[in-house]
Amino acid sequence: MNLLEIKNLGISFGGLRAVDDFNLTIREGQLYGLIGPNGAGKTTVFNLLTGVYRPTTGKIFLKGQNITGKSSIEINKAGIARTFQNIRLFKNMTVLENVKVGLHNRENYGVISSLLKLPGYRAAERRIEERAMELLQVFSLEEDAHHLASNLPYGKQRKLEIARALASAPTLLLLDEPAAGMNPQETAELMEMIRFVQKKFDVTILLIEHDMKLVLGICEEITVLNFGCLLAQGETASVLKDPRVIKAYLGD
Amino acid sequence: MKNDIVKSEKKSNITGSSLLIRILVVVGIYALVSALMLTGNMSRSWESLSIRICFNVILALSLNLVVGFLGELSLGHAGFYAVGAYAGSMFAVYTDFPMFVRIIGAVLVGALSAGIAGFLISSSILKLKGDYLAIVTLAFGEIIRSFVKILPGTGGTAGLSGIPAFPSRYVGFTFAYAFVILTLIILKCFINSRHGRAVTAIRDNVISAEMLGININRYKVTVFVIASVLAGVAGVIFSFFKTMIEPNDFSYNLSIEILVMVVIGGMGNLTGSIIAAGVIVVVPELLRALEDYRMLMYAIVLIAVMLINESPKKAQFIERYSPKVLLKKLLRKGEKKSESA
Amino acid sequence: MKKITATKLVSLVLLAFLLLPLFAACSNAEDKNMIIIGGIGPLTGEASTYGVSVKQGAEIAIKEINDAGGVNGIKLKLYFEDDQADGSKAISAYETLMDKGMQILMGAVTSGSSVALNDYVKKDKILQVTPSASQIEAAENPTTFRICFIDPFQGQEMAKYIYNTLGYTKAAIIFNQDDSYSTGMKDAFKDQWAELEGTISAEVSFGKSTTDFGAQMTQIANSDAEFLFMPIYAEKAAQIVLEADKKEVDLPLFGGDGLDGILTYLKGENAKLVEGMTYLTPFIASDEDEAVQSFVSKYEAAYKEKPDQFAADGYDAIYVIAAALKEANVTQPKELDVDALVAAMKKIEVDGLTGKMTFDDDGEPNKPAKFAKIVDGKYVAQ
Amino acid sequence: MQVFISTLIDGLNQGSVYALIALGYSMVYGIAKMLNFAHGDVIMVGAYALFVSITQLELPIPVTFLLCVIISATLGFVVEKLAYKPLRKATPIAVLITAIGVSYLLQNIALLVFGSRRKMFTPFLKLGSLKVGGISIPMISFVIIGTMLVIMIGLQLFIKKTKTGIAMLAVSEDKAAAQLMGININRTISITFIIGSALAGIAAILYSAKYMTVDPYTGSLFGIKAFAAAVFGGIGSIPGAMIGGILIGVFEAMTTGYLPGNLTQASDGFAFAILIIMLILKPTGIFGTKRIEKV
Repeated sequence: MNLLEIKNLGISFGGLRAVDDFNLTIREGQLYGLIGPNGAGKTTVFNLLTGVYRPTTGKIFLKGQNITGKSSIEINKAGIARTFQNIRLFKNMTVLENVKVGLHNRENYGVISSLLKLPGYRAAERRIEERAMELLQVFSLEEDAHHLASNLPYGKQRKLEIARALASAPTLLLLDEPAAGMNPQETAELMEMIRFVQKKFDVTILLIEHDMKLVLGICEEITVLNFGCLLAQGETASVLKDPRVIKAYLGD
Repeated sequence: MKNDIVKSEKKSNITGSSLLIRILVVVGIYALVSALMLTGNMSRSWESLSIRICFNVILALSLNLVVGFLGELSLGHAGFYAVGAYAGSMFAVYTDFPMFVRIIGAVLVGALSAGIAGFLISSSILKLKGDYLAIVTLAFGEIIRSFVKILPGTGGTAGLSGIPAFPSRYVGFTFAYAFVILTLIILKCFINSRHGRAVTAIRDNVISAEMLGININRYKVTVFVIASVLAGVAGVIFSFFKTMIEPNDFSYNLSIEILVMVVIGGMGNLTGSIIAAGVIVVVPELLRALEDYRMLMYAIVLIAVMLINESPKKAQFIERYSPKVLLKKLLRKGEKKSESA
Repeated sequence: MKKITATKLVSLVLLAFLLLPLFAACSNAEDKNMIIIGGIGPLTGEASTYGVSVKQGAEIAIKEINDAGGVNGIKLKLYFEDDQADGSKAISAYETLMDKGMQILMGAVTSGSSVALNDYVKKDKILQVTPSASQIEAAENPTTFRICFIDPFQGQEMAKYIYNTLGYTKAAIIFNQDDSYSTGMKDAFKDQWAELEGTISAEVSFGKSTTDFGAQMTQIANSDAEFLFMPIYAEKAAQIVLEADKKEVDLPLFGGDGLDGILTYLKGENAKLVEGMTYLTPFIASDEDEAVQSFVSKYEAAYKEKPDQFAADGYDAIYVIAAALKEANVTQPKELDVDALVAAMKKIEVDGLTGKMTFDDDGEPNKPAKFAKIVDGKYVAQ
Repeated sequence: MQVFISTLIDGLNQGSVYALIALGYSMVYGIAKMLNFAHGDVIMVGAYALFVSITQLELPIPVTFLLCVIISATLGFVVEKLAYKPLRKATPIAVLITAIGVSYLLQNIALLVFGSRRKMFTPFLKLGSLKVGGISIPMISFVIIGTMLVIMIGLQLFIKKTKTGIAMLAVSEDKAAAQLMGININRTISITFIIGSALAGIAAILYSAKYMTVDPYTGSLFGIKAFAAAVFGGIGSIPGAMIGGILIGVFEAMTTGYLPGNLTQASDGFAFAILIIMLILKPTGIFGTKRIEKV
């Protein structure tokens, strides 16, 4: 079954077509890659998917439901969560709190019940605490639970961002360059983790990446973007051999 | 000001002993002040200061929710304070209920009116940020002060007098202190809930918060409403303390003074706000002996505190000599001794 | 580990300080043989000029009285505390003074502060003489007396004088929206004026942060008003007069006692702009009267500036207090009987700088309202 | 109609002064990214300097002008060095509070030195006024607007053409990057403050010439209006400060002139209400650009 369907998606800033006539279909449970040279519009696609920008043309369907032009909040509730190329953690909150924020909409007690500390509130907070700790354990961050997010080393910050995104129980997880700034050793670990996460949380993953080894290693299918346009699409190994793709990456 | 966004690491699971300590501190302060008051051992200026400190603490705490936790610069807190003070004291002045009912009614009416004002203002300025939000809130405060002069029943520029006073200083202090504690409990509960985390998340990174499904606008309004309700309560206490209120009591200078309390106490630090509010109310009174040089000294102290707050040497100094660290060292020594013994 | 902010550090240092005044103050040894008078008024902040004047005027009176041997041999001591014209700070100032052993209150200088003190004075039942709080509510207490005129009185008197004596019927008014002295006088003037069936051609206001009076003067210049009523203080009035000149507004000017001293702000040619200005005042610094001249010269010697009506009010307030102490036959500095003092207040007649005054049962002064007019750059009593 | 035009011109007159002050605010904000709340108080000190040198030292007028500008600029320099420089890495709000402290400090020094009573200047710049069809416009307003235009153009040229100016621009864009390019941040910000405070000195001269008065609270009173003007125009934008100042002056004149009956008591409030409505419609001020955060 198709989880995500993007049809003729396009956006222009001023006169510039940043993304044009973009089509993509992802099936449930896939690990899908989105690649392309710098400035090809990959992050813009993510921004369109998560409601940061409104598309000028085209439609986006998640599980058959039209989410085009919806706000980020609604899109998150519909089941999409993401990480960012330039890490965006809540720096002055602890690691644990970061994940708890991700769990925001999973418990729904109101302001009044928090002020009066009603029994429902206590039970909900306990569940939040437990789930958050579980998530941290998955990413082996439990030792750092009470440290400030900004004090974590770079690699752990990336992990935390993924944990936080997963906390909101997405069906589709968007990872924007998860391996950026990591050494080969860390990247290898990351690959393992992405696979593990996909299984454990039963989540579909779409990721942007420059590290071809990673892409080749874990993505079943990929799409290549160039100058905002779709260049190639299909099974990873064969797409990477496509002369147009090689040309786009290496230049003329 | 990274240092000032204080992290308490055990925020969510207050352990039994620290809760006990808090209760002891709260009760202890109250017991000490009441004992001094009731035995006539407290000087009169301190009796009145103790009430002034209370409503200033409520103001600082509530503004801290907006500035420190939500991260929006509001220069109009005096406006909500004014709405609460006027609405509450008009209720008390123009009704004939028994004293007790009038006081409680005034608090409810004041809080409700300020809350409505907070709701209206915050929901109309959601798009504004930073300095633009600052100037609009400042303008809002001045509008309130200005319109009070032409509204019926407010006493105009001359002010509203004849507001019932607290039966005694002790009653006044008890009343005000109770609301300080209530404010603290409300803020603590809010901040430690999922709503509080959402608000702090908005401060730290709006975009991330939005992507996690947090409704930014709803939380901005919620925070403003809570803060203005509390400011309104402070206004009612103020009007019972002063027994007359006039528009000039609520100028933008007051909003700035409250902001100074929040910043000096540390943004997002509730204990800091309490101490800073106390210090800012008390210091000018302590400096009375300096006569003409009083406000000059106040300005110098203010600048000095800001500079010290930001100085890297401060952090070093505190690391070495803070009472907690010293206590720990002492304990450790004690432990070692007992071990060796 | 929770980090500790500088405030905590500072507060620890301050703690030592705090504990000092926390306990009931022990009064100064020297004060034991003196009668302690407390003064409250703005010494800093935007209204400081009024408080400073009152304080300085009062200090001169205290010195004169003490140099002459005091009241029945008892010397007077004045403690003056700053309230920044803010009611809640006035309460703190009041309590500080009570801690210092205040027996008689001279203040507060501004109306708002004075009204805020009503309840406190009532509870403590002490004699209060306010030099300059002109709002009606400021002298509500049975033990409170005031030296200055009340705002409505001035507004009414001016309206009557202008309508009946001068025969003008069309008024222009400019007032300060942030000052109850100004709005109080304006409201009374308007009520009286309506009763007299005069018309108001223009009514404009300004606020405490106003620096430019162009728009106000445009309205007045384009009205058919026959005169301009300015129930405001001299320093703003001086600026308004300058603006009026630019707009060629050449109307006769009227006002209350706040206009006194306007010539200090209008030097040289500018003095001509207020030629003919008539206002109600109890005090004229250029009065030939010997007492006034002696006060003016002492004041100038001490403070390097000319006294204004606030200084005169402060001076008179002290003399009124002294007269009441004498009338009540006080011989022990620490045994003041407030009922006797209040009774004495109602009996005394004091020939002060601001006129010969007695006090009625409401604590209001009976003293002749003098109309002053500026003629040839000098204040002349009418 | 004539009253309306006169009132409009009154608004322009008043607005030109707000604009002049807002110019300094906005310029410092544009480069150093801080709200210098003490800017108005620097003007106040400049005005006192002018007052002393004219009425007490009786110096020739051009010398007094020069002295006023030099004293203001020096004050700005010293304040920056002592109070703001240690806070370079602090949050804007901490700097704001410190600036408020500096503002209190300057006010209270002036209060101690010059007393609380307002000082009136003897007229030192007699310009008269221009009459057009029964409406008189004071010449000083032309001088103010003219000076402002010169300053605006001068600033633009300075920033675009000189090495220091370009350095300032770089610092305003990105401090870290500017430092990597070998720009001395501290020196550049010092210069910004010197220029900003020299502008305050010029404002002090023109303000004194127009209103012929100064007291310790002069600066803080109109400082808040100038702050509103600078933000309203789009903070950091020099033309914005000018338009913002003039518009606020016009709002005020209109609410003063045209509110009926009792409402005139709240004219200040109505002027601020217009400001709020305009900002709700245009959330980044007139010339402010929306900074889009890159995701």
